[in-house]
Amino acid sequence: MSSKRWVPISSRLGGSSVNVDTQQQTSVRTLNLVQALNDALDVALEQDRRVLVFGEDVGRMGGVFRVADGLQAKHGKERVFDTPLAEAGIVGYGIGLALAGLRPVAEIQFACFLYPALEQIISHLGRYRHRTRGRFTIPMVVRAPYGGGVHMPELHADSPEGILAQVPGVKVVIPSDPERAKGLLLAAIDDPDPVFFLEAIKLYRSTRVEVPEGNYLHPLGCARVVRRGDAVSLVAYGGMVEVCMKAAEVASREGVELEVIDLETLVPLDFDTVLASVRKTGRAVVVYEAPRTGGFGAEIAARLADEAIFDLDGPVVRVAGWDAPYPSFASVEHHYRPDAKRVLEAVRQVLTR
Amino acid sequence: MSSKRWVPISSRLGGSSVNVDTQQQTSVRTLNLVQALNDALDVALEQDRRVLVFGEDVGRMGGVFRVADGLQAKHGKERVFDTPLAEAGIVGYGIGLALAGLRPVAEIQFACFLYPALEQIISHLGRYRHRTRGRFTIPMVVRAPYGGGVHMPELHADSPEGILAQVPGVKVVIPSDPERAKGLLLAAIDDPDPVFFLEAIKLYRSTRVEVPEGNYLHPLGCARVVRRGDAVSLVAYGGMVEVCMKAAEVASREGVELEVIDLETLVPLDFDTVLASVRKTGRAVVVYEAPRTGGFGAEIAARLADEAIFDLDGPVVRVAGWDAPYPSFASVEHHYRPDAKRVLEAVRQVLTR
Amino acid sequence: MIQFLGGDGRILGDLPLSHEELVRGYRALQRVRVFDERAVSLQRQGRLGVYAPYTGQEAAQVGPALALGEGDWLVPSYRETGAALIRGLPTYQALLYWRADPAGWCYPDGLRIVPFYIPIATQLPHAVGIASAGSYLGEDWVALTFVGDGGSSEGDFHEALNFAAVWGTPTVFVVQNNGWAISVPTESQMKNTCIADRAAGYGVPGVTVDGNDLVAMWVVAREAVERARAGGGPTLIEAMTYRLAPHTTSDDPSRYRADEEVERWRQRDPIERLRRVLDDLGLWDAEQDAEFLRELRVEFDEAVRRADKAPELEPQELVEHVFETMGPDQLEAWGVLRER
Amino acid sequence: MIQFLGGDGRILGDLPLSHEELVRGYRALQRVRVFDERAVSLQRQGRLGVYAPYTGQEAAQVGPALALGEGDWLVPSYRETGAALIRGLPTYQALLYWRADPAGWCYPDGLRIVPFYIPIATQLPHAVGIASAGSYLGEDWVALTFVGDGGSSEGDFHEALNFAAVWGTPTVFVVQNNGWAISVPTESQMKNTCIADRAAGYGVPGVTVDGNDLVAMWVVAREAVERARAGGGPTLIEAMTYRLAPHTTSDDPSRYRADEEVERWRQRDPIERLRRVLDDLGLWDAEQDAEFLRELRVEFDEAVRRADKAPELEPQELVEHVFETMGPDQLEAWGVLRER
Ligand SMILES: Cc1ncc(C[n+]2csc(CCOP(=O)(O)OP(=O)(O)O)c2C)c(N)n1
Ligand SMILES: Cc1ncc(C[n+]2csc(CCOP(=O)(O)OP(=O)(O)O)c2C)c(N)n1
Ligand SMILES: [Mg+2]
Ligand SMILES: [Mg+2]
Repeated sequence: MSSKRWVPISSRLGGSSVNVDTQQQTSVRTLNLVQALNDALDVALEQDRRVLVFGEDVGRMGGVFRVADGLQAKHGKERVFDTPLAEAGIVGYGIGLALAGLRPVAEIQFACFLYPALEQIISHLGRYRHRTRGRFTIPMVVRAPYGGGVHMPELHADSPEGILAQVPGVKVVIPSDPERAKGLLLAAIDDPDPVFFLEAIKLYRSTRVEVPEGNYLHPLGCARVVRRGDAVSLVAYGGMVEVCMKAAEVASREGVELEVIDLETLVPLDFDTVLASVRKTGRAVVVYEAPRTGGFGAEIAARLADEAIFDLDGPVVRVAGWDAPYPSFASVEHHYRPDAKRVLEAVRQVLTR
Repeated sequence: MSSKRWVPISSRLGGSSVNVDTQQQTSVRTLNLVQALNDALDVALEQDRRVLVFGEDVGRMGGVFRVADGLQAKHGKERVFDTPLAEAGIVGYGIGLALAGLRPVAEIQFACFLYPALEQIISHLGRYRHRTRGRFTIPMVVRAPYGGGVHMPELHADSPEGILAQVPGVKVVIPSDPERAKGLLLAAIDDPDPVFFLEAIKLYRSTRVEVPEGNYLHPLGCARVVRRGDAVSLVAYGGMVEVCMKAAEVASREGVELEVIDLETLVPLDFDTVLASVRKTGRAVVVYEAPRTGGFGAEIAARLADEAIFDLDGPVVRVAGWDAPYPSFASVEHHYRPDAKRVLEAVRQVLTR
Repeated sequence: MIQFLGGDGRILGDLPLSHEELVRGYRALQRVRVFDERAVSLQRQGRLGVYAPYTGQEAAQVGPALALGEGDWLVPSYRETGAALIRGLPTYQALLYWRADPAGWCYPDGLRIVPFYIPIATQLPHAVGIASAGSYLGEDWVALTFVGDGGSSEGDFHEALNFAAVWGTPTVFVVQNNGWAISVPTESQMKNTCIADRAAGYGVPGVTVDGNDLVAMWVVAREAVERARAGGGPTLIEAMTYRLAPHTTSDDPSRYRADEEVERWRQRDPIERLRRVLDDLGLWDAEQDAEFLRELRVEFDEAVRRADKAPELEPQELVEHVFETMGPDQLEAWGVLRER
Repeated sequence: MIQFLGGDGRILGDLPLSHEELVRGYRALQRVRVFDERAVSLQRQGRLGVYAPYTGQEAAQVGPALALGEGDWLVPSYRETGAALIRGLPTYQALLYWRADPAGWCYPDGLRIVPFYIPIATQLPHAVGIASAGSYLGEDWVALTFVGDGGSSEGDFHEALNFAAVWGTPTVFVVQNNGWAISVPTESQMKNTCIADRAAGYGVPGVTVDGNDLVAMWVVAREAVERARAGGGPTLIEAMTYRLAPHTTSDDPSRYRADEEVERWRQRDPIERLRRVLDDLGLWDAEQDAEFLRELRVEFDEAVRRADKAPELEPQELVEHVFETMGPDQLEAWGVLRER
């Protein structure tokens, strides 16, 4: 067997992060998600000449959300640049760079614009290593803003992680917090395999937290318990983590303690952490904003139906988008995207049904 | 509310099919799947001038699997024709035809070649009706051979139904038998909404059954119990139905009666039929050949974890492809695609765990 | 580059439009300009969502829109509110679209305009299919579609042109080469910045037109539409124009381009250029202009009032129109949403 | 159309290749022809999976392959086994590939050939990226990629050419215009069937070459490779050739094309044409030919024996190499599969 054995890092380190380069962490700054991601790209460009950052409007303008702000000025047009308007081309071009030894970090302007690139993604990004038995690999990162909550035009609020997670050979990471995001993005860039890195638009500027300077890595493949509780396990990622935290606060005031799990990495999935939680609470609610049918939350529920069936004291309920396109109709968006109220209704259901 | 109420046809008619045009069914012929589908296209072209059939190699050659064999000669080059080699173009072109009032039936040569068309599929096929509140609709059928079992080159054995089923607004049909396939394809062409019609390559010429002549419709959205049993419910579709039937035969010899459900339509899903079965047996195994993680079987298991949690006497186990690309490596293909042996192992598990 | 008006609006030779047409064209330009200005200011007041202005590109949109006949189809990108207005999209609906209200997508029956397209270049194969359906049905309609310079880089552009060419469908492709794709200038988008040059590769006529010259845009588009209708197949028209405004109301162009460039193009304003012609020909005077603008503003204000009266969407309408008949999942959601 | 040899192999003016090169080219053609013939017959014996022959297209593949330098990359479609063999793919590995054995994808280290591509035209942007990486790294490699006439209809073709053009990457695109995309003739694939005409639209050189003329293919490709290496950017080379054989061993061309057409092209066999040149120049005789063919067959038979000895794959290897380090799902599957 030529592949190495996977050891869930969370079990080795009790879920804490690995600081690969502690010396450099001389200080911290208070950053929002955009700034933390910008910082991560800056560090990656700084320390590895193989890293290139590109995409539509990424060079001159720094991206429509400014995640690449100032990077072209600092690292040069050769390393941070605009591409023509063609997403299949962007991903395909990046694959070529990676095959030849570089570390491409592509930005797709919105996650919905990954769709034109899906052939490159499904047919190549996830298959190249397997196809060539490890002779050719694609250490590429594809970043894209995703999800709703800040009223965007049609398509711009899509959450396609469930499609990406079905593609064997690609990893999927969705951070929910600036400090984690920086360490995860650096780990994604460092990863020997292709990684999709989806960034919740809703979180881009919503909160600021302390973020260490310099290089540090949060390993991929580790879920985090972000709030302890014993009544029900809420399983979420990305933009839904704050929704679950809000629900947990409300429930707590009524004396019900919800445990909140932030998956962070969807593939490879650290299901052990979910399982341990559900074994403890006996109940689970899975929260995601993509349409319910076929979404990634189905995978979590399905695994619970297999591995936790005798631990469950109630149904596994999914709180998700409805089986309709994400609405571009401003007045009803909030009825589509799961909120704390709907999560709490589901909690009630799993506790009483 | 402008949309009509959905009534599961199975509950109205006890799961039997609706013969819309019984007069025309003067006789039956013994046909394999390719022939039955060819017959369906012929009937559709005959009775509705709005129907056009096209795709790569569909006109002159009748498709690489000959599903359109003879149709160009019979119905003319205007109605049955070859397209340039461009799948996004094919689907996009078909959308245009449908917007202007026609009934396009496109063939994509293999399901894996739907990938270049996914932007058109996700951004338009499933959204046009919703976007325009019913002003513009796309009554289009996209047919594609899918799945493994007959050693195909790389990618050609992919099963992307789990991706399509995540797209709100498109229907997904996967027949497992020539007689059903004809009636379902005619219903799909007749449907006011876009329908993906995936055809298991493995079944194309494997069996022949009696197929009525002329026009008849099997309504979409109805699962079928294809074998009665009380021990475990096997839930499958397409190429996996025969695998489950084989497993059921073997089990039966040992006195264990398995119930086999053929979903036929994945979207809209007739979950009631699955639920009724699992309520009876208390156990379920879900079988599909796509990679396990995120595949459509996860949706079935997830619904069971919600709606059948108190009826289940054992875990819901999925027998699926592994989380790896479908192998183009001839010598190991049979280790990837679920077979009766793996289904029976799962049955043992759910009965004993 | 085809041109009938000089940069300053002087007439360069014979005009192939009647006086009446010149006035009609001018009025159309003013009408869409007023919409654009007012929409931008509504947006600033927070009474519109994000809006994609087309300031400076009016002629490139209005010319082709005027070239279409009764039964023809318009297949726009998000940039062509102007073209849609001229083709009959009610003003209040255009506003509702940009207010992200579903009524903005519910065009009156029989209006052969498909809704604005967000995913770039995806409309192009649809225009080929629509055109092809007309030929099949024995209708003589033409489908005219718009795309940007940036959009010409997408694979869909290529696939659609090739389909249209090989089948000779009655499709007219208008590329608004407005110099920028958000922050990316045409020179970074492609090497040969003459997009009409691509037409030859497909075997279809390609023509570069001064996109700020209404006469040129109208006449060239009319020719292309007529050729298409007569069975002559598709045409690729490249309109050389400039986006004077931000990409959308969320964009800040000072991040990526110099004011001087914008100023240079402001001198070639399509409305000013045509006004000079009308002036020279004595077809339109300042008084008429003022009166007309006043009318347009009144009309616009009425449209705003009408838009304001659009009924609120009920939550359960979110899951309607997914299918003609609700599936069980929509029905379940519908029940839940109705209770909200 | 660039041509150095007449249809019958007569020399049309000065040959830009040395005598030694002519012999080298001829031997290369024969080598890939022997592989192709033998592979087809192995397939008929059931000792190979489906196989995509390139009979008649040898010159279009061998010319560009010979034009590449040591450090250059070859980015083929599924049709270019011939080009890959000339670039150093071991014969037994080529056989293993067509036997659907994973060892067929495990190229020796340092061989700058990426594996054969199944999804049409998807290789093209990769060739642009590989070329671009070379420029960035200060390497002087060129990436040469192949695509078919059918493949030129895909959006990827357009996007890749545009990227290569605007950035001037050292990429050489070779279109094998072999008349057919399975059953679809070039005339149904596109209106202007001269694919090189598309190059102008991107602002890159495009050239149509007699694809059955090894001298022309080699010389034109060499020029393009040298221009690319010198910083002159990409070139689009269209090789006019013909697929004499079925699309693959599963295809029956009698369903869609006439024998006469095939016969006409058989008269322009690239190997016969070059042999006539060598004959005329006295560089190669029948005896040498026979001896060389004998050697090639022995070599081939050895490769078959070597391929036959390739170890069987273990079931658990199915889930290896999904990631560098197995994830928990692969690990679980690995455990199950090892028991099988
Ligand atoms: C497929 C796709 N990719 C990216 C975007 C994001 N986007 C919206 S407009 C735009 C630039 C378009 O430029 P151009 O085609 O020149 O049209 P213009 O805005 O100048 O009218 C981009 C990149 C999109 N809408 N669709
Ligand atoms: C994206 C994609 N669509 C369809 C196919 C199926 N297919 C395989 S070969 C082929 C025809 C290719 O024709 P051409 O590009 O001319 O190459 P040739 O076979 O003539 O070498 C088709 C349609 C494919 N492999 N990939
Ligand atoms: Mg533009
Ligand atoms: Mg070909």
